[in-house]
Amino acid sequence: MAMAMIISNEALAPQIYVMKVQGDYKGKMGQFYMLRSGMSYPLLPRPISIYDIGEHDISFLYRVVGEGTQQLSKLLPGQEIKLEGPFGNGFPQVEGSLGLIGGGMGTAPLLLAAKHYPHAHVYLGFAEQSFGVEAFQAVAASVQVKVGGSIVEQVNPARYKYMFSCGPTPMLQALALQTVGTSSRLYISTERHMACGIGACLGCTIRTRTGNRRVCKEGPVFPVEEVELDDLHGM
Amino acid sequence: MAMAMIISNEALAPQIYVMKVQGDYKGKMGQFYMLRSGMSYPLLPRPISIYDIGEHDISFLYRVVGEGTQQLSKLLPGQEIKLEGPFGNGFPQVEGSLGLIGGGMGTAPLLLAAKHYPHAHVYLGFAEQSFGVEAFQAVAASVQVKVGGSIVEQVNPARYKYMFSCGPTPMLQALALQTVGTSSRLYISTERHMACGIGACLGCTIRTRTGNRRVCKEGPVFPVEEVELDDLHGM
Amino acid sequence: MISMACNIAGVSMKNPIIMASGTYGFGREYQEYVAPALLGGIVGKGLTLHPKDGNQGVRINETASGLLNSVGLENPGVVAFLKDELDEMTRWDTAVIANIGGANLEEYVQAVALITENAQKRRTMNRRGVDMLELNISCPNVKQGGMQFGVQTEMARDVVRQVRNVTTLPLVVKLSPNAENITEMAIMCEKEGADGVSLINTFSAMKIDIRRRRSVFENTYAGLSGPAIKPIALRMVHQVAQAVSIPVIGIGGISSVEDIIEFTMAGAAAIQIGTYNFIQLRAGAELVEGLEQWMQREKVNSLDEIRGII
Amino acid sequence: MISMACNIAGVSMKNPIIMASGTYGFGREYQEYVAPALLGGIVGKGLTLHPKDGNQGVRINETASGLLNSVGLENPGVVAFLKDELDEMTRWDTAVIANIGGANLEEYVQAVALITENAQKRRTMNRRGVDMLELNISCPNVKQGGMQFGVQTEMARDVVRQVRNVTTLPLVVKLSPNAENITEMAIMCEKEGADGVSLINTFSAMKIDIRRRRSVFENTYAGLSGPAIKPIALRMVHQVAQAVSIPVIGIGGISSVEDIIEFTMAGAAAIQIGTYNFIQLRAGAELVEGLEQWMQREKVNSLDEIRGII
Ligand SMILES: Cc1cc2nc3c(=O)[nH]c(=O)nc-3n(C[C@H](O)[C@H](O)[C@H](O)COP(=O)(O)OP(=O)(O)OC[C@H]3O[C@@H](n4cnc5c(N)ncnc54)[C@H](O)[C@@H]3O)c2cc1C
Ligand SMILES: Cc1cc2nc3c(=O)[nH]c(=O)nc-3n(C[C@H](O)[C@H](O)[C@H](O)COP(=O)(O)OP(=O)(O)OC[C@H]3O[C@@H](n4cnc5c(N)ncnc54)[C@H](O)[C@@H]3O)c2cc1C
Ligand SMILES: Cc1cc2nc3c(=O)[nH]c(=O)nc-3n(C[C@H](O)[C@H](O)[C@H](O)COP(=O)(O)O)c2cc1C
Ligand SMILES: Cc1cc2nc3c(=O)[nH]c(=O)nc-3n(C[C@H](O)[C@H](O)[C@H](O)COP(=O)(O)O)c2cc1C
Ligand code: FES
Ligand code: FES
Repeated sequence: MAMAMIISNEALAPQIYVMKVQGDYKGKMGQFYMLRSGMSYPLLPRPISIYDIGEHDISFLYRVVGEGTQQLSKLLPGQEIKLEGPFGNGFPQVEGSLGLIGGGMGTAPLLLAAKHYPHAHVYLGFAEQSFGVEAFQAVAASVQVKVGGSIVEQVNPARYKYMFSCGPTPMLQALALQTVGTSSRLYISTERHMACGIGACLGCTIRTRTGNRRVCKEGPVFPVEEVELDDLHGM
Repeated sequence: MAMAMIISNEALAPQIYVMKVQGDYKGKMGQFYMLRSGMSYPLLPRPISIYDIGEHDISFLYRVVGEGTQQLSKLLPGQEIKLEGPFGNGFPQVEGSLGLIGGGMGTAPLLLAAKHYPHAHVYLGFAEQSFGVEAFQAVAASVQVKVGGSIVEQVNPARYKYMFSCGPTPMLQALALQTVGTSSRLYISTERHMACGIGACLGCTIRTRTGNRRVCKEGPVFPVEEVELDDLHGM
Repeated sequence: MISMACNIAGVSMKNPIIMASGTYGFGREYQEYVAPALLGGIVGKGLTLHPKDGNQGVRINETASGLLNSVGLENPGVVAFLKDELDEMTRWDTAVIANIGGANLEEYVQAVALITENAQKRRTMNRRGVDMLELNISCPNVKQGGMQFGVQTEMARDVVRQVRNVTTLPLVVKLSPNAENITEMAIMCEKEGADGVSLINTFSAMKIDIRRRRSVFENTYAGLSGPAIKPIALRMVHQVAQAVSIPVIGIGGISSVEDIIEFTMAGAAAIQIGTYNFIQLRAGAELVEGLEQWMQREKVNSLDEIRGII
Repeated sequence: MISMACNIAGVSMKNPIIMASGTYGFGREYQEYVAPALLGGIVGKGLTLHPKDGNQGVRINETASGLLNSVGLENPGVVAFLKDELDEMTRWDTAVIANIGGANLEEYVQAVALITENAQKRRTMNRRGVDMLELNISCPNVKQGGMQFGVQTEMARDVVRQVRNVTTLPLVVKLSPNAENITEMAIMCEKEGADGVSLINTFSAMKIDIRRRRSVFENTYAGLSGPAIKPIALRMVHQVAQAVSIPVIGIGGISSVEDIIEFTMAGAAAIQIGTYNFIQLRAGAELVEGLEQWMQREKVNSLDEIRGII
């Protein structure tokens, strides 16, 4: 794996970290990298969305949930990290009104989209504590935040020609339901356990109307009508 | 395992580190602790001799040879380490002239002995680069150092009523041969791969004249005449 | 009210957490770290009729999340065990399980007969003896006996039958993952009157010292244990638990409360902790406490509520 | 002069490093990271006569130094493979190995016949076809077929014999560690005319989601691969290599040059890299380069010098 140096790795909120890595990295909104520390444990790299890209750095926003992300969180500036990417398709190029709806960690891949579409309306929902809101406020025309309860209630799909969303399955399902009958086109970013990250192992497939699709390759972003929503089971 | 905080963890020479850990630790010369980082990999803690004990701290001198020690070397002051001990029997209480002969990492367990017996003559051999010599010079009456070649050649066993030695197998074997026919009593510290460290698994046994003995319990220090020298195979 | 108590093959235990053979000595060394009375039971180091020196050379080697061992049943023999260890063990308030190996059929039978006789004699004197036998037909680290009996069902049948004939003590047979058909093996044990089965012992495995160009272990192969093998052990326990109605004791890489729950859900009546004792000296105490907390948190009053639900 | 070249069952390879079935797709996705021409060979994703959707639900789950997968042989079917993938694969300067599964005997035979016919046809047109077949009788992730054929020797014999009857292509049989007797299985393959055996496929294993109180995998069990199983795989390769004289391809957790040397010393004629491809995207390139360096450093001109020396 390609080695790189960590510039910073700081907690934004309990268990929520932003890691900045040195180097000239490519990537579009909604794409992800596979990250791992230099240790031989855990085995697999972890998929993490691109949070932000600077001229000579790339950032990731992540939550510590298990051993892999815990190990990432313990790395210090100056230490090395291994990463490969960018992988996946990312959010599409669209024109017209756009809503970005993120829940929890699902807000991470939306920042690049917000930068790309400064006219977009941003909706950020958090279960207990918000984080990273300022980054959106710095670039977006409108940012609504809700802590506790459902951010989806504040979204009126009819207002948007397009919506991009990423977050917990119940949120995506609620948003999908709310979109039914409107002409708004909803794109969702999906998650699956991954092994290869490049489309070779078929470990990350999701059922779609047109058969299995690889989240790491054809995804993680899909038009909502393609995905079988009951296959969005949390992992 | 008992958790403790690292006070410092610094390189003395390439791949050679001293780690100082906070706490009131017990231990005698030649005893060891089982150390591990908080990670679940590698599986087993690693046996490391007590290098020094202060009033509220304990130190270990170690060489990075594989993943376990490499992980130890990456820990930073303020981070946690798990350790259990002291284990093993250590060097005996003796009276009379004493030679301490250490080779490479085998110098580590001799520092406490040198502190305990300030009249002892210290012989330190290193393959490529010496380290930790000052610590001995600060406490011992006589310290001879050799880098490259065999330190054993400089030792005249007939001068000492007792000798304590720790180091690579060829060094121990050479010293044992040299001691034959003198009245000097040689104690050597042995090494074995260990699992439990407390005498329960029988993974660390060494053949002695009186049957198997556990290096972690009856050892690591044995009178040389008890040990079958050909069973001192390096691990 | 939460209760961790369980009854395995007629032996009551205060919880289902048992220390595995060969990883806990005869309990003495761990006393200082884990009060024996906390534990469901302790299986002693594997015993043979005659004392054994075990294997030469390297005995322990770490692999990726696993441990290779080639101790080779070093033990003081049954007679010395009964004389030197049993009094101490029976003083503790925990089940005492003797693990028995043998180089041949005759040795198994004699060893078991000795222990049974001893238990009866002690009972007449109102003293506790060995509570349970674990018949080890699955040690991969001895040239003669051990695993050779545990691979083919018909060969194992002889041992189980003859041992059953000479003992009234609760009898658990410890199965090998190297068995040709571990489910068939368990069914055979049940038919032959075993009171339970425990599984798994270590996998026959190998490591080569490429520098010296020889096997790390003098015996060529060694036994693999630890977290690495847990997913396979769990599958085997699940298969066996569905095939027999005697209690199944789950073993293999268990290193957390979550692991214990997994094995219980797969059907284990109790579990054994082996390699994890080396990783965490206070494993027994940690897991007993953790299991109770888990039951409290999850409002599970008895593990019966979740046993075998998969 | 150092040479890594080897000849497996009549197929020349520039080195013994082959990418394992199911972990490398049909090679396309890895092209960008590892030049296919560097590799000894590529085994394609397991094929069946008809296209297969594979299993539902979670397909991948990490364990301690291991990987559980339940992909369930998702594949486009033999016909689509020959049409859509083979041209691309045969353009690369590396051996093309087709891995074949089947739900029943008939499917195996038909799939193999189709590929063989195709290879012959292509040869008449002076075009490369599939170089070698790997018969997968060891997939634990499909309900029908797959591993069920790979557990009992007599059941496997039928498949191997009938497949051998319909193909002149070099035929390697991929063995399961879940076989009752893997050595006996290999001997059978040799007798039935297989040109080699490869081992091991994944171990049948399990993980339970204790929160949801159900198996993580819809198929209940899944296949365990990765460094965790390496010591067992190495032992099996050693046993089999001593029992047969056809080439043995070693598979199971190989993740370093040292591992490759261990398998070679245990008797492997070549090796396959599976899970390690996920750990290190450039595994193939890294290992080929590393192996050459090792040979240089250790003054081993040909791996024949160390093969099977244990
Ligand atoms: C395309 C994509 C983009 C992602 N972007 C982000 C991001 O920007 N920030 C962030 O915090 N998280 C992100 N995730 C989720 C992140 O990958 C998981 O939280 C992480 O893998 C958990 O690893 P762990 O070892 O800490 O947890 P563990 O629970 O110990 O992981 C155990 C296993 O489960 C897998 N796993 C666990 N949770 C998930 C999950 N939700 N998705 C896939 N595999 C999982 C791990 O890969 C590992 O194999 C993304 C996931 C995907 C698929
Ligand atoms: C009683 C005793 C005291 C020791 N004191 C010191 C000390 O003060 N400083 C120091 O640097 N080293 C000391 N060692 C050696 C130290 O334990 C090993 O270097 C260390 O375990 C290597 O672990 P690793 O993971 O870095 O290496 P790896 O080679 O990756 O270890 C692989 C396996 O081999 C075992 N192993 C490797 N080398 C040895 C060895 N020489 N002895 C026992 N097991 C080994 C490890 O425990 C592990 O299980 C001592 C060993 C013993 C037995
Ligand atoms: C060092 C060591 C010694 C062992 N000795 C014995 C033994 O004497 N008898 C026996 O039945 N099992 C023995 N075992 C096997 C364990 O009891 C247990 O079945 C196996 O290690 C799997 O469990 P684990 O993964 O929790 O360690 C031994 C295991 C180890 C690691
Ligand atoms: C995701 C995945 C898919 C696999 N698919 C196949 C397959 O289709 N056919 C096959 O014979 N083996 C398959 N295998 C088994 C591997 O080819 C290999 O035998 C096994 O993983 C052990 O090697 P490893 O430990 O290096 O991964 C698969 C393994 C994995 C991890
Ligand atoms: S992670 Fe391997 S195909 Fe997507
Ligand atoms: S390490 Fe277990 S007895 Fe010494």
